Amino acid sequence: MSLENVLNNWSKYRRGAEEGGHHDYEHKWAMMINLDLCIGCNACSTACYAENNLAVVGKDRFEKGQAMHWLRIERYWDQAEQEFPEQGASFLPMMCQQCNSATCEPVCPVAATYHTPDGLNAQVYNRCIGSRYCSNNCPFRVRYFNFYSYYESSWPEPLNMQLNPDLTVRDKGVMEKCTFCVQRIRVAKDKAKMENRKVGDEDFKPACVQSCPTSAMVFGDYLDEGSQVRKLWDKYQVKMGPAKQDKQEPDMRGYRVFEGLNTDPSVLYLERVREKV
Amino acid sequence: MTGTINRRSFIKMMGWGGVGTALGGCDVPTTVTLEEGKEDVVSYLMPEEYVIPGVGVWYASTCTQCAAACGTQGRVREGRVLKMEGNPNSSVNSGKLCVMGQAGLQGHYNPDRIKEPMIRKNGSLSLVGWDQALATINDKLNAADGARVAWFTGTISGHQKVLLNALLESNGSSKHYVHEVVGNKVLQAVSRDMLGDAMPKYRFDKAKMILSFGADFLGSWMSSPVHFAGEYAKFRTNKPRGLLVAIEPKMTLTGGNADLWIPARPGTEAAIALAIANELINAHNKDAAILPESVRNLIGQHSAESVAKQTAVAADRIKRLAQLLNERSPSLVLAGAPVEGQTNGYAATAAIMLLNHLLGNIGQTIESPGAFAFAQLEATTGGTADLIAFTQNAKDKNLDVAFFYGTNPVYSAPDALKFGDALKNIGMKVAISQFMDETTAQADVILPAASYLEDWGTHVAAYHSEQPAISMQQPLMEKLYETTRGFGDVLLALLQNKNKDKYGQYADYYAYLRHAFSAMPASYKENPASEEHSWNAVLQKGVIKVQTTDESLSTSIAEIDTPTIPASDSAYPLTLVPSVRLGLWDGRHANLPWLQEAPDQIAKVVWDSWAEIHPSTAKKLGIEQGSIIKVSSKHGEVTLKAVLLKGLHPDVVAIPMGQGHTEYGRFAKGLGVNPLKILAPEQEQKTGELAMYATNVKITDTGKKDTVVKIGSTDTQMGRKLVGTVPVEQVRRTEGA
Amino acid sequence: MSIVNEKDINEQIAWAKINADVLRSMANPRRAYWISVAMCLAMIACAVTAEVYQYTEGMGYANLNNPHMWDMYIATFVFWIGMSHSGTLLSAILHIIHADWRKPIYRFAEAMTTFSLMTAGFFPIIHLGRMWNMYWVLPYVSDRGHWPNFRSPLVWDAFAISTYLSASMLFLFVGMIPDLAICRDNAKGWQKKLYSVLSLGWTGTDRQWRNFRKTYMLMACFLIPLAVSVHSIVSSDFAMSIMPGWHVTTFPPYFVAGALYSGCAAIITLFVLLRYYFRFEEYMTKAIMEKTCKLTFAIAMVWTYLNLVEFASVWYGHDIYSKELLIAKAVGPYAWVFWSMIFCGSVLPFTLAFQSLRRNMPVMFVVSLFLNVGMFFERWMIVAPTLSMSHNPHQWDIMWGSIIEWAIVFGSFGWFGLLFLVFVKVFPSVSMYEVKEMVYHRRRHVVNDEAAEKFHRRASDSKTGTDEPGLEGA
Amino acid sequence: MAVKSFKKMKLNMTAYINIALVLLIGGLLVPAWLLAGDVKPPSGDHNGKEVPQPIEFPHNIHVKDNGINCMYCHTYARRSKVAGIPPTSKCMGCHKTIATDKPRIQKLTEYWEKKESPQWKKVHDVPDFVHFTHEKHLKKFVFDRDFPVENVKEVCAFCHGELENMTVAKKVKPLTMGWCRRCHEANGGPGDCWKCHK
Amino acid sequence: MKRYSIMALFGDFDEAFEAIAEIRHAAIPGITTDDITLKSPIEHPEIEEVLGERPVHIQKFTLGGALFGLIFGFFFLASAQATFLVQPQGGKPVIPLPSNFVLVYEMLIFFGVWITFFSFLFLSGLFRKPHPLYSEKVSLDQIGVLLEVDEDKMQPLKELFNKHKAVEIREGVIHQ
Repeated sequence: MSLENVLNNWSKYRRGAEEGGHHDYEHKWAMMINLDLCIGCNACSTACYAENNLAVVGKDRFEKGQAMHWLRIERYWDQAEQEFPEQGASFLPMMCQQCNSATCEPVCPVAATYHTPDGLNAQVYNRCIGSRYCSNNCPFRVRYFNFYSYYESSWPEPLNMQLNPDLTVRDKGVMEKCTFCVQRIRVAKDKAKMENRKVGDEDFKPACVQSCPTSAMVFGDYLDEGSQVRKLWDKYQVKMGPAKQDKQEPDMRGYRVFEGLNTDPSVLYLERVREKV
Repeated sequence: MTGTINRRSFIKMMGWGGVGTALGGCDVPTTVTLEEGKEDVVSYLMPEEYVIPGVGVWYASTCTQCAAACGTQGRVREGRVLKMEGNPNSSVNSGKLCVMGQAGLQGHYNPDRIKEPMIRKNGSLSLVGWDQALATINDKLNAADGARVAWFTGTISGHQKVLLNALLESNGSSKHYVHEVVGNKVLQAVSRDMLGDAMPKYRFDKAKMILSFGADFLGSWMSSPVHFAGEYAKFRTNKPRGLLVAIEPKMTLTGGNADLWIPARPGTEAAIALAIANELINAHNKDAAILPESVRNLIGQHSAESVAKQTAVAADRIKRLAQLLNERSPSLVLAGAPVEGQTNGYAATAAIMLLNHLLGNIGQTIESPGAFAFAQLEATTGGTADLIAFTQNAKDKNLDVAFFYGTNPVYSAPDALKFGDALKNIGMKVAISQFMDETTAQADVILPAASYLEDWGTHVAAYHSEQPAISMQQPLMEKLYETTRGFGDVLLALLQNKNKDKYGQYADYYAYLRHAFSAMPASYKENPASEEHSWNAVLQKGVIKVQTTDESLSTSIAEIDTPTIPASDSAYPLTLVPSVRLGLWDGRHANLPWLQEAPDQIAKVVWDSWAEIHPSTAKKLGIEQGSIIKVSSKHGEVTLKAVLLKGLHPDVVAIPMGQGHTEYGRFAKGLGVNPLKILAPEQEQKTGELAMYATNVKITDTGKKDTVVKIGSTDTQMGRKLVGTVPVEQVRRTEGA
Repeated sequence: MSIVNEKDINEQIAWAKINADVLRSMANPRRAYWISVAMCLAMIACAVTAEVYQYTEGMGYANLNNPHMWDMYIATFVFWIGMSHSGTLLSAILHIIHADWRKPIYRFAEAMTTFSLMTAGFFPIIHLGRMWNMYWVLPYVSDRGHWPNFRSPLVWDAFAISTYLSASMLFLFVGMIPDLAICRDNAKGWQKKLYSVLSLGWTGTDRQWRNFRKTYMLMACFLIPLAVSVHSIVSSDFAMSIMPGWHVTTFPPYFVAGALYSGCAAIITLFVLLRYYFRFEEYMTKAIMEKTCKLTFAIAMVWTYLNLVEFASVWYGHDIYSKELLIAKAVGPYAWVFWSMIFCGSVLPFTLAFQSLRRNMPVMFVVSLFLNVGMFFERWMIVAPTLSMSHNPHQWDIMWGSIIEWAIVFGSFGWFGLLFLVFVKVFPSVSMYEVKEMVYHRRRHVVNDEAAEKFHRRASDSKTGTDEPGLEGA
Repeated sequence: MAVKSFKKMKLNMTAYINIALVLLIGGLLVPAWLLAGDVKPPSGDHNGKEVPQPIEFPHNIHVKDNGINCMYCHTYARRSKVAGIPPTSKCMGCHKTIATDKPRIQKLTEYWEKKESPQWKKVHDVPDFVHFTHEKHLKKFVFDRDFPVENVKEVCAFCHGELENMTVAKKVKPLTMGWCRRCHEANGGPGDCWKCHK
Repeated sequence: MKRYSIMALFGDFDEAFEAIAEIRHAAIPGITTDDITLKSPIEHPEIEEVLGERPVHIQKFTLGGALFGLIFGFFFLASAQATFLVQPQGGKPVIPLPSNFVLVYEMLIFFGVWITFFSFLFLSGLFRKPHPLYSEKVSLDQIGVLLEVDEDKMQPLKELFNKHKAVEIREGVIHQ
């Protein structure tokens, strides 16, 4: 048994990240966010709260920087020097980038965060011992730690009736983060499996993607040539895997945040477009 | 979903560990396996085919978190509704949903809901049964002169409106006041007069350029945020990509997404618009013939240069805007709250809307929605004029009975109106409400309303999207509290008291709706043969698409009296902008934790209210980020934190609405301040709306300081590429945008 | 001049006296002793209270937040680990190179190693969110087919620290066996029983001595690479990450140097204390103090050098994040910590270069304390600023430890103190048999040298003798 | 709270002993692959305790004597993650007429008349952070390998024991992670943590 | 014939040295230095000049232990990593050598040290109950020379010891 296991694992996971560690995966969930369409309205963020049982921490703890928003919208002013931000604000929906060579994975002492055959950064809550190393090693700072037990404070009766039974309510001492709504993926895959087919674009969307009023977010399976997200990645000539992108049209929009750090994120952002008047 | 009996049995269907299933005992050592015989599991009594435990089912319904009437669908599992999403069938929001819609769940499951009817007996509220409560009301109604009975509601539409009108009629009363703080009544008035339709259809998807004078269509404008966000997406993804210019006192969400954002002091917009018109006529020889003489003269008085002096908006910039508008036709010029909220708001709005005529946008990007087939169901949109009128009536002791539903005037009325005192003159105040908000707290009879996720109903969007429709509302789960009732049921009960013979036949509002639906023309039924089938079909779709007879807009431009720029007051040098947060809205959502914790889109502050000040102004006053300041008008003052924000006109101080509740449950109570309280009771001359942007204030520093609770430590990206920005030319080259 | 060639120890000292003095130090504790024990217990009490509160309420009360997932606890952990290294330095390295002046002072240094490790071990556990699951870090056979993630530096820590702890404990114990035999021979009652067990029936036969010598040497040989590896592994907790200011190639040597540095400083502190408390003037002589100080000074310079190397490599490197962080360290909110670290770590040691100061015990005591404060700052400067100002500026944040954290850190010193206090009363804090050896060998040298000295003296006398008249004549 | 924490530590004592054992065995030169790999399958029987149910439902009569298929009552098993307790209406479907004189049935009828459902006690339960679906297991073990559906009880018995010989259900399999895992390894089930942990 | 055990205590190591040297040069027939056990408060490597080479075996055990740590360590880690139910690395090698080097290094030292310690316990003749002639002086400042001899050798030995200024001579009978 174990020997077989060795051989399987070896043949399956031999390939390194630089040659696209994800090639052997069943799926490679990926996202595309068009920052030109993102109006920063928070719909995605709140949808995430509703879907993923995110705790509301309250004013004091928010002040201490202990908020639990998996998907936060970062707002920047581009023109620091001008008196008025005449180009408006820049909004950046920042959630876990599900890096292929994630920096959070190797450092977890108990392998509570690891890479699934779907190419996701899994976070197994009940395995986590709360060393918080993963979060320290995350350049995007998108991992959130349960510093307290929120169940009573955040969901007083009967608010707790809203909790989504498809995923746990994390208790204190556990690290958590965006999972691309893995519970939805799970349901969709089960359904597809029962119908003996592969999961397609239309089967499900993560809560944020579903709710986005301007449809700025696109989600899908990168390995599925036909999927919308794959087409977009190809259109913007960004490949998953290689450290160095070779775009035929270098001016093409489309970049990944902190690409230089070579963590190979699965979220493609399209630059925000502004017209000089 | 057949009949109400099964609905009733929903509660019995709950189970499968109920709520417990969600709590993953992550705290206990994970070596545990659950011990047997600890958890209860309740089997169904009489299951329905479509209900499978462990499998979520989506039911269509309608969102009533604001007046937009977005179609929603809620995920129901084991008899609990868990998640709200947009209903793809609804052309209002086409499957999307905003923050407020998402958070509707927390209103439904809110721990601070009123569970039972209450009656105020010598000062203190006491729980009573429905029968007694209704009896008390009916006695009063029967006794009272119908003309002295008033209904005070928020925007209302659909069969609730029908029933309400019937009720008023049966009372012989015409006193129905519709109050919304966030509304565009002035713009509607202008459109009605100019175009012959209060709410024309704005075709963003056709427009090549949008010039918005404070019209925050991504936020509060026409209170249909999701719809316009979708339109905005079309507008941006057009080829060529649409150009958005926003001229407003405080950067709204729309301004934040504009290509060019120009700060303007409230009240100066009209002048700018006229200057642009002037340019269009003189520099780009647009045909001014369509305009009446006086208007042409008026435009003539506003040359770019002169206006530039008055408004500090550079002349060449005005010229440039005119040029762009000329180039990019068809375009769209919109006016919003800051323009309307002036004493001469009507004129100002008219001056702006007139640009659309000049640019020939009418019929191009501004179309007639057509006549709605069921006029009686159409929405009655609310404004602030009714608030003032009601207050006046109450002051004059013209009211014996007043019903309050879906609005919270005690909170939203400025102190100067003395609304509280006025209320005292009303013999009996009946509040139909889910929560103990400020108004309800003053009521004599309190009827606990069912949440919109527990209730039946029909709604019609005030602003008609491409496909006008009746949006169906159905319960997504069994009532949390058996003793609450839907608004429709209450109306029906009151009606049955008035004329039994007509309304006695309906067991409840649901029955009434079924009847109403069966009365609809056959064309609205999927299968005219089977009533049941078509009804279920409608419920499944969630919307009834309504045919409209298309009409064209008139382009009659009346006189426009000169929009004067308000004189600045040396004692009160700043203008107060009571801004709307997409989230807390006018304060009705302050009790939803998700929305409290969702940062303001621009200032990124949470859980609090604050005053936005431009750094230059703050410098003058020696104010820093987080210093506690006193913002005082002639009619009151509020004390709150200062937040320095560049997206602001220097002569303006912006305070977001929504906080400062004295009641309204644990999450809202005693948090922040309410800017509406210090508004001056100025009225727009023509429409009588409250001039909300015409209040002058001054700032005094208390010397205290506190940390501003917000996300985001830096305002700039520190030269690190988090959000990349590219010029449109580059995109044109690469993507042909 | 006479000072210069002062002896490390007076070789005429009688062996019986050595026994007597050291055994005296173990006997009847004085009032000062009990007071200090009470103080230590009080400090521990603070820590326990704080920890219980944090355990039940949640880590949040340690002022931790999204950017700052680590802070005081880890800094203190590194601090204590570092403290532990000097013992090895003195007992192992100096043993191998036959620097016999180590002999009177290495015992308490080695004890310090063990105890500071025992203190350090607490901190990774305290800082865990769910400490009741901490055993998951260790590789054990489980029904679930689970293993720790062997690629995580934290797991390396677990391995390294347990190895180091057990090894240094053994080393301490083995080195103590002959002394324990002495204790046994001089003890009565229950103590005799205790020491009979501990001394494992040591009777000083030539066979025992032979094996003993070999064992001790072998262990020393193991301990040196171990000590180096342990702290470079601790450094890799940071160096293995991609965070600016952590992802530094020179961290392993830098940490080791820092460790030896703080350790030596601690030795000086305890040196002074023991010398004063137990009247060990004859064994812990100023000459030995001087040597220790010189050693410390040398290490301080190494540490300074590595600091400069790091700064330079960051400054001239292309990693913009690290560079901005470095600037922020020097001028940002943490600047005062940074500069006091530089002062305590690189400027203050120059006091060790002056003989007069070196020989002044109170001064050395104070200086050594400041050196350690500097080293604590160093650890704080490693942990906190990086998290405060890492890649994503949106999440930047400044933080200082909370009262809870300070209480626990404070208590850790109490714990260390308690262990040490118990040690000095139960075990000989000066190695008797080795001091005897030292004395023995030096006496032999003196005997052999006497003839030579006589000769020299005669020569110089004759020289002066011849010169004098000439001078008078002039 | 202190008590709570103490409880936790105590619960882990077994694990500490476990660690000690490992270090010992490791020292005693047991081949490492033996440690890591072939763990013996568990003695499947977990001696669960009798759970008092509102109505002590006799599985044996229904399954063995009357040969009713498991999925006739637990009808959701092949459509959902949960197998489902049969709705009261289903019970009454037969028991309106059958065995109406039996005290249990009368009890049931009372419930039915009160329009209430009995508050059954859960017997087979997994921790809340575990995602287990009946439908997929049935698919794999029954439908995909064309296992005769009428014998489905044999498949159910994998995890639920032979209910045909019990009255009230009793937990006879440990349902621990290791127990699940070994079966997954043996039958090529997914080994991905997130397949089962939510 | 009776056997005695005799121990002479010397105040000075050189005296003891001389005494043993004399015995080594067969001053008394039938007594060789192999019978001698030297007891000293400190270590006297130089005694081997007269006492003769006496081997030490600990280092061999140490080597063994270290090697065991090395090999067992690596195989333990490797097999654990290879048979991990889920491979948590996402495209990186199943058995990552760099980290294993570190861990194996630690385990090498771990086992090395412990084996050394145990071998010391077993090889250096500890855990014996003290010899009847044992004197506390030995742990203080005197050198003891211990032999077991036949009755007839006693007299010459005592003389020899006294010649070398033995501070004290203890003797005891071993019954047979």
